[in-house]
Amino acid sequence: MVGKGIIKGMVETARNFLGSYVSKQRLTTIQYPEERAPQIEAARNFPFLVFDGTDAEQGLRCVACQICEKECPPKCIFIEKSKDKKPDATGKMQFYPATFNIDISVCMSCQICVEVCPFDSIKMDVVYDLSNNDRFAGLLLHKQQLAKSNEYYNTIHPTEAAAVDAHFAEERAKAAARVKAAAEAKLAAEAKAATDAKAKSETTLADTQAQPVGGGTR
Amino acid sequence: MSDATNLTAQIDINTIPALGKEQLLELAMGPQHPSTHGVFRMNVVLDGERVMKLKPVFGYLHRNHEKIAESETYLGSMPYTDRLDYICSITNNWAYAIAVEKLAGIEVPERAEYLRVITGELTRLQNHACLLGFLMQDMGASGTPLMYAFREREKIMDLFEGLTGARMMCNYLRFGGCRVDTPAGWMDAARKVVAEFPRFLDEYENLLVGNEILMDRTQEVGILSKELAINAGISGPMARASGVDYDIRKVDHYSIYDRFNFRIPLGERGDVYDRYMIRFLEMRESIKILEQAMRDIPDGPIVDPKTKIRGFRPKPGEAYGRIESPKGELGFYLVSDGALNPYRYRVRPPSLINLTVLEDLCIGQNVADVVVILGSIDIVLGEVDR
Amino acid sequence: MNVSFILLAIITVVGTAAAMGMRNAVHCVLALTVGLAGVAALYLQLGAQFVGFTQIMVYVGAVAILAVFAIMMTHSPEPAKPPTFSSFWTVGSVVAASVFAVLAWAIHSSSLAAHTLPPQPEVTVQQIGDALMHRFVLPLELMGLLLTAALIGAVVIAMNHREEIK
Amino acid sequence: MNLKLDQLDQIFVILNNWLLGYLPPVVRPLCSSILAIALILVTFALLFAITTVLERKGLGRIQNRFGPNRVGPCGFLQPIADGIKSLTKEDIVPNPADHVVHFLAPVLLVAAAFMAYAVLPIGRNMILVDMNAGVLYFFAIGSLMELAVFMAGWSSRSKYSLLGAMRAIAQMISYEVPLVLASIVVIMQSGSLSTVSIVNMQATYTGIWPHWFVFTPWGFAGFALFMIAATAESNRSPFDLPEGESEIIAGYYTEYSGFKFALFFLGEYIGMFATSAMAITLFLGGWSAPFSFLTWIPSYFWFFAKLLTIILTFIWVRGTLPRLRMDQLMNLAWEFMLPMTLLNLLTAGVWHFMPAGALRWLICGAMVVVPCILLSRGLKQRKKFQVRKYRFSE
Amino acid sequence: MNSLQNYLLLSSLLFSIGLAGALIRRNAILVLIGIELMLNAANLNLIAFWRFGPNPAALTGIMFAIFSISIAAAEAAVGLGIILAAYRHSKTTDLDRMNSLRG
Repeated sequence: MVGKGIIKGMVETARNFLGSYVSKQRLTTIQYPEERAPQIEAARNFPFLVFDGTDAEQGLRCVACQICEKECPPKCIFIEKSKDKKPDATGKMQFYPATFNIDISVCMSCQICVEVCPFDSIKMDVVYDLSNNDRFAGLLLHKQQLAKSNEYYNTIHPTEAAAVDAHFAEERAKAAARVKAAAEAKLAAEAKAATDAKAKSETTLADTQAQPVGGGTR
Repeated sequence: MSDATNLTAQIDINTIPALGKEQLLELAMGPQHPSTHGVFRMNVVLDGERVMKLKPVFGYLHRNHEKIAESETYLGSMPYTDRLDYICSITNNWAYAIAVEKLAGIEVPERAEYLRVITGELTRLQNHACLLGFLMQDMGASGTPLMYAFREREKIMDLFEGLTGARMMCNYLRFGGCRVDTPAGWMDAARKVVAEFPRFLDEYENLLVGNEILMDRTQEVGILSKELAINAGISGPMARASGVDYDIRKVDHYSIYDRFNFRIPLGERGDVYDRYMIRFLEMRESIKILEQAMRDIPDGPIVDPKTKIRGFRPKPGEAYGRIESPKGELGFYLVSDGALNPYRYRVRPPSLINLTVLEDLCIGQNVADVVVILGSIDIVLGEVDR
Repeated sequence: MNVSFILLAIITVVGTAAAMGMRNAVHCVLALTVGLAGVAALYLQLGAQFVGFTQIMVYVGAVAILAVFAIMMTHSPEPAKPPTFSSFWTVGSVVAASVFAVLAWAIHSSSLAAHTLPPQPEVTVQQIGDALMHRFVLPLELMGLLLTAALIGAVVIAMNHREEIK
Repeated sequence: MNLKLDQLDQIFVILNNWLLGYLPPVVRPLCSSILAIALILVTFALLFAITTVLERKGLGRIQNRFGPNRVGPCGFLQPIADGIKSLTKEDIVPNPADHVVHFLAPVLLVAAAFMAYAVLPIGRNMILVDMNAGVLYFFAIGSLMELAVFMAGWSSRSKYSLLGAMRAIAQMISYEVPLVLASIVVIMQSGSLSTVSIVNMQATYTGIWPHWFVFTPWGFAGFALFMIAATAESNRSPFDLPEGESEIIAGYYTEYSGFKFALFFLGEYIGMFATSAMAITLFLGGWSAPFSFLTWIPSYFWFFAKLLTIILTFIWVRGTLPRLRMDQLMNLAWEFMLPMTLLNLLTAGVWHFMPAGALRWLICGAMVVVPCILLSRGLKQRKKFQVRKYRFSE
Repeated sequence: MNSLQNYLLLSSLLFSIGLAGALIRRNAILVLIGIELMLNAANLNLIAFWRFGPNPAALTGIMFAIFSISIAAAEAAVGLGIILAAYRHSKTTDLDRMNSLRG
């Protein structure tokens, strides 16, 4: 009988129509500005720079090694290394990015910069409502816009951030232990060679030994 | 295909064997046309509503993919492959990863293979569901089947987002494995989605499979003969709808497909209806594979620890890696000269090669059939134009 | 003379004159529909409702569309525009004008034509149907035959002979 | 109580008479018509607005989404926003287009669509003109719409418009035949072309059941055929080929924009309402209540309730079915609809001359059902379409 | 008041316009339309005579008009069919160029 298939289809649409009033399964729309889809932890969008502590300028983990700039497939990252050094979160002297721009109109959110970063300083953000009137300047993010705190990182990617923090804590403990050891050694040396005239040169040596600790989070 | 002079759109009307030539109407369908699946143009010569000649014009979405890949690192090309067939990014990754793994001789750990199969088959599900929706949309079903398909695709895309971080551009596979392991609870969520998927298929079947209008529109329309399918190098569901028993999962035994029990549906007539139904049946087979894979997946590492992220230089040589992508045989041909970037990089896009028979399928058909036939070929312009 | 008659007469005459005088054939047909609709309105004014609606249905719905279709199908693609009027258009105009002159003179001189409007007769569709089925049943049957013959004839004449030529 | 309800039923008539009482008798007929025309224009334009929202919301719900729900309460002010949008949009006329005809086409379409309402009885004593040849008038006006469609398609000078217009005219002419033939059964039975007397004939009751023509074998078949033809006449899915957006963009109004486009939209919907209202008048008893104990509800309420039901069915069908192809559409008209309507004429004749009883029902029912099944089976077999079985390779 | 004379004058004017069109137009379709116009003029005459005639209840004029309209429709269908056939043969609808009798 012609029409059976048509009637079956009509019944199916009627079921969906009625179902949309009773079941969330059949009414999947999310009313965007008021309602938002639940944040999925692994979600990624555009990169941002993590800083520790409260001061974005001071705590920035990035040391301007420029690996991400080199590895970025669409070449959307632009970094200018600073001339001077400044102490990072652990107090070590490091280069820092004088300029760090990401053109998110070019970025394709591939996450390769995150994978290659040896300092855990660039991570993927989840902000997606980035519409802008100016498609050139408005979508070129500068260091100030990119820098976001470690706490923020912890809220958007808790698992991943916890692992990074644990890793950092371990590294810092190691560094602290090494510094302590060095200081003890220094103290011992000072005590031992209090009368020694070459004490000054010893101290310099201890400093240089402690040098790799800051960059040793690899 | 790379013949750039081919892009001139004019059709020589004298090549058409018909009387009353002054009554022919040349119609440019596209590039701004609602149902050309992207920016695609068909110059159609019509006699009344009958198609006398058809000339596909493409390249509007050309992005120089292959040349860019030749100046990019091996890993750097991975996210670009996402953008080939943007509906099934993971299978694109997979074909490229297989090519590079062949080139560099990298082994893939067991768990990673399982993850690849799971994500790959999920991709097949979403591709086929979307295709059927789009096909119905082309037939004018005012979006209902398409919205149902998108509703299901949404669930799969949520899974992808949970695993890889992105919904469409997953960039998930790495040479020698996968990028990340499944987060806690992901596998259960995936099992739930797969378990619910047959319900959607039943709904679809009710809605359309027995529908007389659909059968009337698709049966005996756009018939692709078995001989032409083989000669034109057609692959994937389109070839199988014409009765060509050719599925690379069975032919190449790549990855771990040997371990799963699944069948390949084959069509007889090779018309639009067969192409539509083959995809429908393939979804049911994919669900079988997914169920088996999710049952058997072992623990273990997900990536070969020897592979380097930076400074990856395969030894000089060449390799061709191919898989059965949802659209057909997707292959990547790579030549390495030992540098950081491939010396030659070439994609065998199934969409493009399946598209080559478009004119043969359309001639003599109605103009309304052209969009249906085009829809049944299942093209994604990102892959056609590259 | 009342206003509605003058108005309808003007519409009719302008429409038909445009139909015969315009350059573009499709415009001609569109103008013709205006003229014929005017005639239909005149029928209504005269109390012949059924004929008036039949006129609209047949002429606007069928003949005009048919003519338009024929124009589309015989539309030649070459841009060369042939002259609209025949080479002996002066002769034709003179003939038409003289016909009108003779007719007008005849009407004017006829005593019969001076009749004024009698009271509106009540014509229902039922009456028309009765008349068709009783007094005019033979013409009706003949008309049916004619229409059938015309249908078949038109189909046969206009049929595409492409298959034969092949 | 009863008197009051009667007054409610006739409230518009009473209001009209009361208002006209203040005017000199010479202008009364004119003013009465103007008042009624204004009321029809407003009511059906409003119904159009509501229908667009209902359609979008209904389709949305069928497709598991909300549909418009932002403008106004539940999105019901959406048509106002749409209207403002289309009014403020640039009115683009293609340069080679025939400007005058291009302008006149939507005007003619909307005018013709509204003219059809003159003979549709919206309620008891609520009709603009009780014409003797009302049904004929309706179909005569319907043929004006074909001309408007042709004007739109031809004057745009676009290939898509022309293809769409050709499709539309071919479709409308083909389906006018079954449309008229399907309604002739009612005219045969009621012996009148006047819509008022057709409705009056159906507005009587046996027990609680009304004498609607749809409750007879020929009436039901006629109604079904009429509705199929009406769907095609008003270019609704699954017969929306003239504007099949996946094939020929928007058909004959491809080159229209702004308010003219909105006018086409309006004309199309108004035409659809008119044909639906005609179906109601002919088969569903017009403004009469479905049960005798419900006659206290005002007649116009029933009219609009029936109209809305038909509109909702249209929406439902649109949400489900893909569209046919041109040749299939024509085949349906000439190979299925036409023989069925002719057979239905015969059935109505048999019904008329047979004595009332179960036998009449049986014979007339068989006369409708059996050919329908045979015809559809024959067509199906000739086309050889079926649900197929597939083989698998391991 | 309206008199029969006015209607007759109008219909003769219509007839003349149709005649002029049929005589001077080159497009065969428009010639056919001219003929239709002449038929319409006759119809108008019929209706007018019926209305002004002594016995309107006999409906003779209306009947004649109805039959005349049917004939006109049949004529238009066949005429346009012939024009299409002729066009297919000679590739023109220009009557001045359709001047050979050879098939």
